[in-house]
Amino acid sequence: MQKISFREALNQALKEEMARDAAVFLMGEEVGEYNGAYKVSEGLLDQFGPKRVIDTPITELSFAGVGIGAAMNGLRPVIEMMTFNFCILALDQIFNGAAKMRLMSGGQYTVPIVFRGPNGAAHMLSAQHSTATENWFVNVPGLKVVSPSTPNDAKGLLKASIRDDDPVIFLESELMYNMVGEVSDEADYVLPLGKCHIKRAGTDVTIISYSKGIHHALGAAEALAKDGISAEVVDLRTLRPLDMDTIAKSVRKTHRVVTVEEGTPMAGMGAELAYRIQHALFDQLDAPVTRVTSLDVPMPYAENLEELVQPSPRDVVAACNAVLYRS
Amino acid sequence: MQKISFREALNQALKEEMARDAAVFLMGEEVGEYNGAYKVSEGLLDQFGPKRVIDTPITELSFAGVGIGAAMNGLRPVIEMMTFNFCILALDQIFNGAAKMRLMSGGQYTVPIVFRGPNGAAHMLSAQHSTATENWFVNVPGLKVVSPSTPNDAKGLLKASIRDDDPVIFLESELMYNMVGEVSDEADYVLPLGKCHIKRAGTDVTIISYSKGIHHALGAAEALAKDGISAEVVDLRTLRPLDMDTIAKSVRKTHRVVTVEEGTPMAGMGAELAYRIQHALFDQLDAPVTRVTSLDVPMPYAENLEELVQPSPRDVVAACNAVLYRS
Amino acid sequence: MAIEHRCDPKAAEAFGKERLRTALQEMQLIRRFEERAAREYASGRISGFCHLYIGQEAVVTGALSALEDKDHVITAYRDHGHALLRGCTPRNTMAELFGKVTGCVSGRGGSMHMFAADKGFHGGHGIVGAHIPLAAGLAFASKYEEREEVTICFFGEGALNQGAFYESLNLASLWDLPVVFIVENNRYAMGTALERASAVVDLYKKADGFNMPGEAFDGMDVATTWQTVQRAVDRARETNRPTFLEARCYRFRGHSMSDPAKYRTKDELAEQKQDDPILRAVTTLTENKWATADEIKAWDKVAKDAAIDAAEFALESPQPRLETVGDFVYANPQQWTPDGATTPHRRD
Amino acid sequence: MAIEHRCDPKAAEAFGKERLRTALQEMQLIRRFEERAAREYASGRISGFCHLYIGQEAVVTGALSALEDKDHVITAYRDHGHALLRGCTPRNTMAELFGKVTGCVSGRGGSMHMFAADKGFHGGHGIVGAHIPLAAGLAFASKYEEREEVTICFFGEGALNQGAFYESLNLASLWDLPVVFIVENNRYAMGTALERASAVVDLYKKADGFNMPGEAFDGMDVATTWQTVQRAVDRARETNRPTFLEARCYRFRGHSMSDPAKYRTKDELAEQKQDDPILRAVTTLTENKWATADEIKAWDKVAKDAAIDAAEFALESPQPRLETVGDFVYANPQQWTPDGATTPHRRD
Ligand SMILES: Cc1ncc(C[n+]2csc(CCOP(=O)(O)OP(=O)(O)O)c2C)c(N)n1
Ligand SMILES: Cc1ncc(C[n+]2csc(CCOP(=O)(O)OP(=O)(O)O)c2C)c(N)n1
Ligand SMILES: [Mg+2]
Ligand SMILES: [Mg+2]
Repeated sequence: MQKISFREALNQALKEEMARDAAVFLMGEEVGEYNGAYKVSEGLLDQFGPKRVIDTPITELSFAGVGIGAAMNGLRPVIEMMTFNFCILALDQIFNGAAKMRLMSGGQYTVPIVFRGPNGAAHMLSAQHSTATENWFVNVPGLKVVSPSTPNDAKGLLKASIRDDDPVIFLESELMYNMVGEVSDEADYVLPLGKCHIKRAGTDVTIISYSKGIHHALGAAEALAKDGISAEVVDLRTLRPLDMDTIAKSVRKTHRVVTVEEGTPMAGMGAELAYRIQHALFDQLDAPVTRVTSLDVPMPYAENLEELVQPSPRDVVAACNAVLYRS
Repeated sequence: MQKISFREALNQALKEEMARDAAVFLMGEEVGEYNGAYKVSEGLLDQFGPKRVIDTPITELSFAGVGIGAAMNGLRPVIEMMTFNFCILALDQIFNGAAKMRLMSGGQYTVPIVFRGPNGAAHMLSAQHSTATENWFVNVPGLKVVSPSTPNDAKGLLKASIRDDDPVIFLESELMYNMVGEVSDEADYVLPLGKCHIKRAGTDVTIISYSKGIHHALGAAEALAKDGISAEVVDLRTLRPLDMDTIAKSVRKTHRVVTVEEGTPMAGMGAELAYRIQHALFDQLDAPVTRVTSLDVPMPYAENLEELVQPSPRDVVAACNAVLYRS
Repeated sequence: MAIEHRCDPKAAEAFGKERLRTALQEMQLIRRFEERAAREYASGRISGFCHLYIGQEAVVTGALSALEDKDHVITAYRDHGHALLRGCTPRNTMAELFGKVTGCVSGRGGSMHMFAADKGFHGGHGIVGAHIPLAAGLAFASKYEEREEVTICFFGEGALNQGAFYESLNLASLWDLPVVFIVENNRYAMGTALERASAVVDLYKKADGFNMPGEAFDGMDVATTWQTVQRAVDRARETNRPTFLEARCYRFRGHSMSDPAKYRTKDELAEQKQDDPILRAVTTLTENKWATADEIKAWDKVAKDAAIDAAEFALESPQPRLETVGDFVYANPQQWTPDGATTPHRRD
Repeated sequence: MAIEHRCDPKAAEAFGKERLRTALQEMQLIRRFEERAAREYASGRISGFCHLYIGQEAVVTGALSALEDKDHVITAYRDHGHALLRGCTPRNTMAELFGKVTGCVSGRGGSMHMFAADKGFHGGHGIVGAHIPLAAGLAFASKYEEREEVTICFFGEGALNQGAFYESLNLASLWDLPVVFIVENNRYAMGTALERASAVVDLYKKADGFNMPGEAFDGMDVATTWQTVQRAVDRARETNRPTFLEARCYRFRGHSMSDPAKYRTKDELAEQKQDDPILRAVTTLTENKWATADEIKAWDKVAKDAAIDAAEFALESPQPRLETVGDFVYANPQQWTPDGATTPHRRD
């Protein structure tokens, strides 16, 4: 196993897929000569040249559309959003274009395109640069939504996303780019979309999360273990479609669920998980599904408020204690 | 009580608020000389002149922004989205501008602006013109989201929305504009935001909905009554913030909940209601909260598929039977 | 009153007898097809939004004459003409309007979303301006794969108020994309006259701001349209340089079937109808003795018959089967489940 | 090497002694304030994105000299200079950078979101191009209420690739809005040189496409800036007609504190630094005997002291109290509850 950073894992995935398939190209702001605002695309311009690593002007709506049009005409674009905050300008292209093209055309197109980049808060970037955007996308049929929590998953899932024939929203995290982890050495390491991963087995409570939240969950599980509580941590990996089978199996074992997400609460992933779990497994639940989310505010700049707003392992522990009726 | 259409009720609300406050103006595509794509603004140009009833080019992002800038500088704009499908182009202005301006500026602004227009499907308008958009907005702190189900509520809630000092998303329905109903004759009829309304009292099951869905709910309640089942119908009226007190009171009585919404299911209003109810009232529930939504597909054109995709009273009856464990 | 308008003689000469004969037949087909569609709409067999192209036929007919089979075409929701000339048949276009499974997009799109991807016709799009970036993307892929294809992107003058238009012109010019942008300036966007929506009315001048050739032309003249577009297509094919063209035209019907079009005078409409693109082609063909009156009549009959046949076909065709509702959501239909919804999944 | 650059003599003459003296002091304040901010950033007391304005001071200084108190200003995230000259103080600006409750927006916005609404300074916005429509809206309200106020909207040349820019120019021109759009063309958008992002490099020419006057000027010269902007402001005030101005300028630092700026050569930077707007004002003041070297030095000291004082103030100020986290979400703070979230609502 190689030990590499999240950033390098993504970089490897891009390199391997671009080497494998000439139809794959990378487009976005500063992806080329600057080697990426967060250096995910480091070295790609050198290796693949300006035809396949394309610096764009600041014009998210139209370069997203260029990607979709190119995907309709035979290519497999990877579109980097410098951060997903800016993707809001391109939502029409993604919702009304990428997600609906196949249906509207009676199946004449596949739209194999990946939109990727960092999602959610970093550090003190304030309201307009800290949005966790997954809830914009999960409501939209026609899209798939992926959000890895480790370098290994980042590599395997990004490769799978690029090969997938549907539009995929691939959400990374600026704060995690430097995170180092073991990554498979397999020559062609691809993880399936649409499958959860049990990060840690447990029997007393199921903590469901993805991306950054997994690390809060694991931190909480560690703390709870010291207290004799055995938490199972389920990593969604793919938010849409949801792998309810794996989730149900875990809930049948623990009968208690805490969800962890970085977004604001209303009608988010935690709500969806709660709906599905209480609906499918009503008699299995010994406590209400309880979500840990950001507070319901635009992100403030001040460091203490920013920290307060976001979920922490401590919040997850508290929520687990709540569903375990421990005080 | 006057008997007027939903369209006329909205028109009265606009007229009365514009007459009351010179800072209120209406802006949007075809609102003036054409009297509104759906005639909601009929007669307003004649009455108030082109200074206050402003036809815009097809430029949703920027006229939304003009409205927000005007609200920051002392006015109270009402921005008509010809349909809310097109509002997707303006989401950056609404999410990053209107919703965050107050917080980002440390409270220096209020942003009293209403975005209003028809939401959701009409008849055979296919994928790009049939989106129920409420789930885009409810996740966003800083916004309020209102969606009336009757002419009376439309009038009282639109007047309240225009007077509210925060940005309000006001969702109407093309299919309901012709619906006639009794509307208060009060000289200044204003309904409070943030309060549910019990449309029909009942004891066996609570059906929660809003807008068009209320009529499916009432239809279902009628049908269930014939079967001896007493359904309570709760009209949210305001989707954000949610009036959980009224909802909780109803659930404590019936112990069973069905939600009805026009949007696609994932991470939508039904999910949020389910989360909140199971979390706050876990021991009160005798059955899982069950949602009725559109099917998880972009809207197809064909009449039979379009009908299939959308919720119907029959679906609501089925869901009620399910939570009542009747087959 | 005698018909005064004809095709520009030089353009007609260059276009030539055969192409002009074909062009007239194409325009007749579009006209008769849409007249039929209007009747079917009135009788309730077609629903939703339905935007007729009547009056503007010369634009698509002339422009597409400049293309090769391998090229690409994309447009907005006023797309029946574009569909009929680029890979859809009268039958499957009409069936689509009827929402039938035999429609060109299997009843999924309706009037606004016709497609014939394998013939290079990429829709049929409903959000004003939103398909312009897609056009740049189609051209991007053609260039990337060195296929020497050209993309023509049509849109209404209302779309020039959307940012998507400007962003796309910049990218097309900056990156040398082989695309021809054609604004069909029919002077109205729904009820809004051009001058009430745009700070400039000579729209072609906007090309300057993107270092791109821009030109306006008489879009009621099929020969002139062809000639102007051909130059732009050749430029794109030879040099990958994009062009922005303004087709000055007029729609004879309301914005959509539900628009009474009160925003313009009867006189304006009557005057414009003198300039019918079909009459102009007929005049030139007749004057040049390139076609006889009988031939022209016979073609018109063919067009009418095709429209009648299409409507019969559409009427008899079945709706999509309910159980196919999830078929085109994902590439692999197995990946679609209604599981999020607990709406009972009704079936046939 | 002797300093070769000075203000344009005619512009300086028109600007006059008093205003140029004030302008230099303003530029010194911005410069010294930001140098201090850079040091505080390096020491970890400031975090997040922090975009310095160093090198561009003449643009905001000259432009704002053309305004009256009742007028309005709005800009992007590179906003320290704009804040300092339009209602924020060194203290509350620095405190904002430190994320303190004494900041100009109570610690909620940071570097990118400075505001002084009561002084007509409307931010401080982070999404490239997105505040341009807001500027049109500010101007719309001024005109609606017949207040004869003018709005100046600043943005970087990167914003010209966003649709929002074009849409706003159209509306401003179509509706006669009293707004002056100033692109601060510092030749780079992050690491992207203008010519790699834009199909035209003479940006002011884009005004033509909207029937609006457009003009480029030397944005390193505070007097020329004032003179050019004053003309536009007068036009807006007198006729409500908007103007699009291109300020040609340069930033001496990286895009933000974390940018090593490898995309430009050292030579280019060194050459540009010869053209420092502060040096140019100093030269003109000295040559015209409008200020003595001692005076200039003393002003500089005042600026430095203000920056030091601001940093001390910021350091000593408290953070916002945790229980105020929901204060500015809704107009009525009572309407905010953390109820959606079950995240325990931690308090001080
Ligand atoms: C973004 C968006 N806004 C509004 C509409 C509603 N709408 C449909 S067509 C139309 C007018 C478009 O006019 P134009 O571009 O001139 O095309 P034409 O109809 O004349 O062919 C409008 C406003 C839409 N479909 N998309
Ligand atoms: C919509 C959007 N896309 C991308 C970014 C990231 N970003 C921040 S500043 C910037 C460069 C802007 O350059 P320019 O407009 O020239 O202004 P300057 O920084 O030179 O003052 C970019 C790409 C953003 N903030 N918003
Ligand atoms: Mg038009
Ligand atoms: Mg710049």
